[in-house]
Amino acid sequence: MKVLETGRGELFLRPDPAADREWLRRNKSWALKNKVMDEKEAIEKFVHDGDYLGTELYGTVRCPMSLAREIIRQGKKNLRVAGQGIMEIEVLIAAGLVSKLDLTYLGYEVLGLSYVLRRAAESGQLKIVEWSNAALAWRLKAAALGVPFLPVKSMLGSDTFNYSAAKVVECPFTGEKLCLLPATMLDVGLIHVHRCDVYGNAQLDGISGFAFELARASRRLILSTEEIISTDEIRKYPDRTIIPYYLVDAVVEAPFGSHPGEMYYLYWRDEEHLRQYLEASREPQTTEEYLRKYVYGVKNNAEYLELIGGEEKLNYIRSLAKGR
Amino acid sequence: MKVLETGRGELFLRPDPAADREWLRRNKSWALKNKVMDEKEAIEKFVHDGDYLGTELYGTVRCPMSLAREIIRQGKKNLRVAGQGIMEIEVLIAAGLVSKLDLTYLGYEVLGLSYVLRRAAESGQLKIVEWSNAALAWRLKAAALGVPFLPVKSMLGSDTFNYSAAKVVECPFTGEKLCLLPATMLDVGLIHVHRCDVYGNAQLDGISGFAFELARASRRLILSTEEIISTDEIRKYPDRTIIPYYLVDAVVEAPFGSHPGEMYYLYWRDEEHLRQYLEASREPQTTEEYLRKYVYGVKNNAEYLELIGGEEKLNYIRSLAKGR
Amino acid sequence: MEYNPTELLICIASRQMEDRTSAFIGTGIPMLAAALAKKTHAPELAVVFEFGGIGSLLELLPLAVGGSRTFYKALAASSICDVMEAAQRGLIEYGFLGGAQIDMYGNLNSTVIGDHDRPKVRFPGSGGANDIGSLCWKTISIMRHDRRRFVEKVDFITTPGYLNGPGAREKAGLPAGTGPYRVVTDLALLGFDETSRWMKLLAVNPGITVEQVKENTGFELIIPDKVEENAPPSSEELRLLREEIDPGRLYI
Amino acid sequence: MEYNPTELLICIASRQMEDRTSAFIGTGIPMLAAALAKKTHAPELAVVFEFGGIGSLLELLPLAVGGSRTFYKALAASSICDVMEAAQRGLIEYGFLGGAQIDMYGNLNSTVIGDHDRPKVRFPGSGGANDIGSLCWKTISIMRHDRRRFVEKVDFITTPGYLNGPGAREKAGLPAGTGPYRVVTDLALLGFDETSRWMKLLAVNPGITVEQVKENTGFELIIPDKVEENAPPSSEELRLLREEIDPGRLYI
Repeated sequence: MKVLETGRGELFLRPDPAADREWLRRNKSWALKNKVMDEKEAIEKFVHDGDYLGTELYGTVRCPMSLAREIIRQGKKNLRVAGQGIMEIEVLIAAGLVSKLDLTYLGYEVLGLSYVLRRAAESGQLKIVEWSNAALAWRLKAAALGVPFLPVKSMLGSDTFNYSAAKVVECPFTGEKLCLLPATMLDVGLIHVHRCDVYGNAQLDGISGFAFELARASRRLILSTEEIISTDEIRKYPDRTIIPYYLVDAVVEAPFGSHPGEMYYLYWRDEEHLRQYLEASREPQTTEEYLRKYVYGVKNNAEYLELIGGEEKLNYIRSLAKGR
Repeated sequence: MKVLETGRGELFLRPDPAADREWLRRNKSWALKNKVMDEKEAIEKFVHDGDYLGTELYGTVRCPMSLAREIIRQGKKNLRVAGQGIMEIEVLIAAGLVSKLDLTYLGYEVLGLSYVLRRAAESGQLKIVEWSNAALAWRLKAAALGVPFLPVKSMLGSDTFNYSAAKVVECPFTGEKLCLLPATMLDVGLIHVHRCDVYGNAQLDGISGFAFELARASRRLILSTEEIISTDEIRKYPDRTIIPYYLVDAVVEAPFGSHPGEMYYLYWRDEEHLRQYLEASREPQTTEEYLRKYVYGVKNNAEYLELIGGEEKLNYIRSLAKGR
Repeated sequence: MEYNPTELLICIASRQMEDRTSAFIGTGIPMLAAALAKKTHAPELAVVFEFGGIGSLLELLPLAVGGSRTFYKALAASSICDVMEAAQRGLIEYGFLGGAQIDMYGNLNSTVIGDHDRPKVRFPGSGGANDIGSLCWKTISIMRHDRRRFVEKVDFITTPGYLNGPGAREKAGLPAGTGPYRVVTDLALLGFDETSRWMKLLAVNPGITVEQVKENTGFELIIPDKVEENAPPSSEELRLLREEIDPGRLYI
Repeated sequence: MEYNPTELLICIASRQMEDRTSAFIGTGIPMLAAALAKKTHAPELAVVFEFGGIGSLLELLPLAVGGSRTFYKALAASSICDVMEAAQRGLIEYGFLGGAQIDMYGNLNSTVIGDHDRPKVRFPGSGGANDIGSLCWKTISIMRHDRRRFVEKVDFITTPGYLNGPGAREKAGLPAGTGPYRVVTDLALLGFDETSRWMKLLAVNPGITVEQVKENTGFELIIPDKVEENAPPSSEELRLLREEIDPGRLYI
């Protein structure tokens, strides 16, 4: 099973399950501690300059936007990022906070390309290593398993592999070629959930994306949540707990925290605001103006929600959400 | 990443994801086909002499007993078995149908050892390869991933490894020693679920054990279910579908199908019957008598339920179940 | 009946899928094509979205591959790993792809034009495309047909086609029997020669000549003696698209 | 207050666990010990069962590690992979083990006596024991103390202790810093010397002499100058066990 090929991409974070074990033992707690705090406190405490950061989910869906805005307000610099979220990652890049990106996809699907990514990549300002969507999810899964890599059959033969930090080996059981994906244990993960208790026991509705894996592949984990529920409710439906409390460091109550993205069953994405943002993102100056108004210009999520249209807008996007 | 050690245990089923891909493409269907049939038809169609078979869950919990009894009635021979179920595996061994066993644990926890296993192993009649619980679950997970192995940090340094078919390699990312567990794609998997629709979209309550993995690591999959529900109900809660229909070959309606084991939230285990069985299992002759009465002596699950005490017994074990 | 180029692409793409199979669906044309197939010749086509939506009826048009409509009334709302692992096990028949460039072996570029580290143009990146192109049995690309896009050599192989020819996928370790199946463009329907793995013209779109296809392709295509002409969208196809599938005209 | 040997084992085992940590719990004595710890010095001890039950209050005594009581009013009802992977990531502090044989390095046998393929006695096999002994930080074994069980060399290392001495676990690839922590028996409480990894007597049970422990051990134990005596079960411990934890006397 010797290594046949290695992608030329930089491995931003060398897999090291042994170090992770020691770190998690020292820093994670099984204590039932109330972890509720606001965005400001959570980001101050748990996000640091230079951190390797990851978010969930994808596109404009269930994105931890209120946390991303607070990171920008606090100007956390030099971030390395796992680029499988989309909108919340893009605004961090737009604010000039990201130096290195493990990228899968950054764009708006049918709404088009990301101007922010184009500028950052074409200027050479952003160092990018390539992966596929599944590869990044599997890298988190490897970390969640507590092992240094996972073998897969994707990425092989492509430039996506050549510009990644994966390896090709020969399988000792079958002789076939396998792509080995290095595990990614994030310094900090951000996930927006439907509900959780004060300890961080969290439930999600609908597809779970890669929340399960990312929660288990984060040294520090910040949850933002539409709603805080009682622990009795958690204990009644323990089979609904996707993220258990001992993985969680902070619980931030953030209703409409995914705005302008959508939140399954609760509210639909705010097309009007999203298009306004995308239009602004065409040029550096208008991007800056957008950030000045909607990010730097507000103190917290409540002020932001007021600014984007308050109750009227929130009721409107709520009314567009489909039930089950 | 060269192979440093290989366990001396026989690899009953060589991992071969490429062959599995071809087989699954030819034999699995995405058609929405009504798959409801009784135990007799399901076992006739999908279990064959010599098959490598696996079951879920563990102990006397959510065990597909009605399917196991039908396998005995049909005398499927020479089975190779992944031994992480317990009671349903034990009765197959008791009936002399198992020739090879990938074993993790066979016993009754606080109720004591398995007499059946002792006789089969001590006589040399049963060939046993050793694994840990997690190892067997991870072997199924590797098959569910569609890859030939998973690297783990368990099994290392032990005789459990030495008598397994795992390998030790040096990690190409970290240099550490890793145990590689070969994937197990079963010929046939048996799972007892709380409810599913006629196509096999299945929901489970409580812990999911390794149902997720085993369902995805089975070429053929037979579900027995406490209840058949409408597809509308499935479509209303798609996030509750743990086993989607395209994995499933047969749906067998088997109320109290786990008896004498328990079924979360529905009925408690039948201590009286279980002790009667364990007492019988002490000697070959009494074991044979038990099988004659409770397995060969009944035509189907309905007759079995009548024999073990009918409505009165069923109401009793139902009354002992705890709600949420 | 009049139709626009998008409607034509959707109809031709939709006809490529067999019933009772599965297809990995992206937003946009593939999703409309799948919805149309389900309403015509393939009612039991199972649509799969990469972040976990499986078996939706497509009553509502998804705007994003992770969006709520990908699992509205679906049979399962699972996770990206579950779905990608199903593809890795060989369970997903079709995958839809797009890109900025395609070459004669069906390799696709959706990453960069120019040098990777200082690109002339930066595109979104692989997303699920590399996985779909690696793991699904048959991939169908949907492309605008011109010489900037149909090139001799792609600047970057985001998603593997037949790489540099017959046997190359298998040699690279990709699952045997997988690879590009069809390319659907505004000019033509293309396939790949079984032996040489070169792109081959199968049919031209209504009103398009073989010459036009050749002129707009930056490499030599295999042109068989007999080239079919794709049927235009039927009135029933157009009715379904306009009245049932996309009445809000989000895409068409 | 009178007590039986099981009650004593439970009390001594329970005292080994710190608050605000996690413990992998099997059925029987470990589970009662955890329940007792939660009601005395470790109310926030998180109990974890290997098939997915996490954070149960232990209001009802489980009969099986996969049974419904392992997740009754629990904080999560997950899966074996999730729980074992948490252990592999280093999140589980304590693990409880048992076995037919133990040696001076804490290696455990719960597989066979005699030859593996034609054993004199066949035991159940590893179950989760090998995983727990490999992946948890500190393992606590609970054993009957006699020379048949405390042997020079186990017939089969089902679950790795310190293997053949200092550094051997790490050399085999097992996670650093893990290994046997305590052995709780009907005669004594034992630990392991930091340097030599040999089993060491820490305390004798009430009324037991050091000589008795030595006589019943099939290898040489490290006997420190000062051997403590374990406190007998307190009346409060006994009350909790008998009235609150196991009022139906399923185990005690």
